[in-house]
Amino acid sequence: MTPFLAIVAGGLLLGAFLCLYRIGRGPTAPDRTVAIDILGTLVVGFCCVMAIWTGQDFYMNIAIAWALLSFIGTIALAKYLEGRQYNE
Amino acid sequence: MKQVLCILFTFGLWLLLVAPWPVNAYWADVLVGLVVALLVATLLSHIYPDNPHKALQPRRIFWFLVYVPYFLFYCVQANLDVAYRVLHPDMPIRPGIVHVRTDLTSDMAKTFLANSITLTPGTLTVDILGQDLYIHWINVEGQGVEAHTAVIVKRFEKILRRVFE
Amino acid sequence: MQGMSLIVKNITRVVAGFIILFGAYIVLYGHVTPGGGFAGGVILAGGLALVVLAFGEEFARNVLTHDVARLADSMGALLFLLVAVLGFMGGVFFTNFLPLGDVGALLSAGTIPIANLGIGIKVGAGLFGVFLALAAFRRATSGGSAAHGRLP
Amino acid sequence: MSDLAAEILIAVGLAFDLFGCIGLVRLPDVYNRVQAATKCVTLGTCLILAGTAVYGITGAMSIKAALCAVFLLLTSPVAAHAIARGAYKSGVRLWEGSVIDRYGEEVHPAGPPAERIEPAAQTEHTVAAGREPHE
Repeated sequence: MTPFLAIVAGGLLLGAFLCLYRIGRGPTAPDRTVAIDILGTLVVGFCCVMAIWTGQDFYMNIAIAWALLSFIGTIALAKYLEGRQYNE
Repeated sequence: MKQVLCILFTFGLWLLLVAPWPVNAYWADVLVGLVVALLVATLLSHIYPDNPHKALQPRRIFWFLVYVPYFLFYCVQANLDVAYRVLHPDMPIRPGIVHVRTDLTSDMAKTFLANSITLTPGTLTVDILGQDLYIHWINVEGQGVEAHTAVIVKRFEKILRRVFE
Repeated sequence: MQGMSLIVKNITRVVAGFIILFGAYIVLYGHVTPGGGFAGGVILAGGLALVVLAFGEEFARNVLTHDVARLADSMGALLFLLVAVLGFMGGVFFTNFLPLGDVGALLSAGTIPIANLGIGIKVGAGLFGVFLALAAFRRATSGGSAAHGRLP
Repeated sequence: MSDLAAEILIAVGLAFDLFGCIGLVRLPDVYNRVQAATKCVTLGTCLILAGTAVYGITGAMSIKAALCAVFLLLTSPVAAHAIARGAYKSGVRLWEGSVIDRYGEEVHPAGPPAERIEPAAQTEHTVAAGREPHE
């Protein structure tokens, strides 16, 4: 199953590079926020690939933790965009 | 009553986390899970949803199970739609923010309606103010609030009312 | 600090319990699975920060204030030190004095789970306190009504 | 057999992920990008998680994959909504080709409360200036 998983990992890496292009290019702060959110979701997919590859189920713990922290970070950035400060 | 149900739901989540049960779940795991569930439910007691007993009524569970495949169908359709628009060389988009109204009254129903709208073809909830939803639509069709409501909201409202109200 | 929109609030109601439960799971199973006190503490602090972000002041004022965060911070440090000093009674700092148990079970590895618990409480409360302090500090510098550097 | 089903699910999920990322690069403004990226990447990652669940059907892996998929389906649209609302309130305009803006007409008739920032003209300096608290 390794060649298939290598192709999947390469595809996810390509998607991550597209996200990085959007983060670098901008042009506004919300664009970068979206790209960061999508990058976090892609990393969850990458954790799945690692879990199948190695057969260890603790990678799914990492996937859940990454999804949680990505969501919290996106909400914090969105609140910053909305009010331009945390304590309005 | 509400407290007990919240603790039970949290404890169920804990049991899912420490799976698989026959292999490595001893009495210590269960006991620690009960203590942790008690602490979490006490800490977040006025954050938890108001009517957790609604999740146990068979009628609502049945309609929720009807709702899931219905929603997944529209979700897959949305993805094919987006893929078509993205891969087409001319990008046939006609975006705009439209105004729709909903008849749902409970907060949880409105939340799930907004989430469903976000994941279905070409629409994204920008804001929700009372009964009014403002939807960013990637390909605006028709004119006026009524026409937009009929296209965007009506397909979910009927089932969501049975699930959440 | 005001809350965010209705959708964020309601989904936070559903999800916040799961986040904090998962943080506790990572802390308590730190000796069996990857993770441990620090990682679990970060998740705990993130869950509390999400609740404060979504609901604003009404949660920070009622349940978790600066003082509670400070108290929990000290308690975590004290628990960690207690484990270390109790090992010192046996001769060496951090010596194990509990039975080792089976490999892979929750009650195993001697004093490591208790030390993990101390680290988790300390890191969670500390990071959450940092979050609250930053929010209050921005209020103090932006010339708001409560300019004394604390959340009310 | 279950390996084949898992491979098909993961391949379809990867394709949707890539469509979402292409949409993130190609589409013209923030709101369209949020739409394409959120829909495609959420469903794609959920399909990858479903493939993982099918592959590890006997262990704890599938339960955790299902938990993660439910969590993503719950939170990802919320994140998209929060970003879109924040973008509108921080003054990002719709694309020039947009046909209608009822939100701007009915809720913010005088324009967004913050200073309007032209997407093309924004530089590092204006980003830094935007962080200052506006009185």
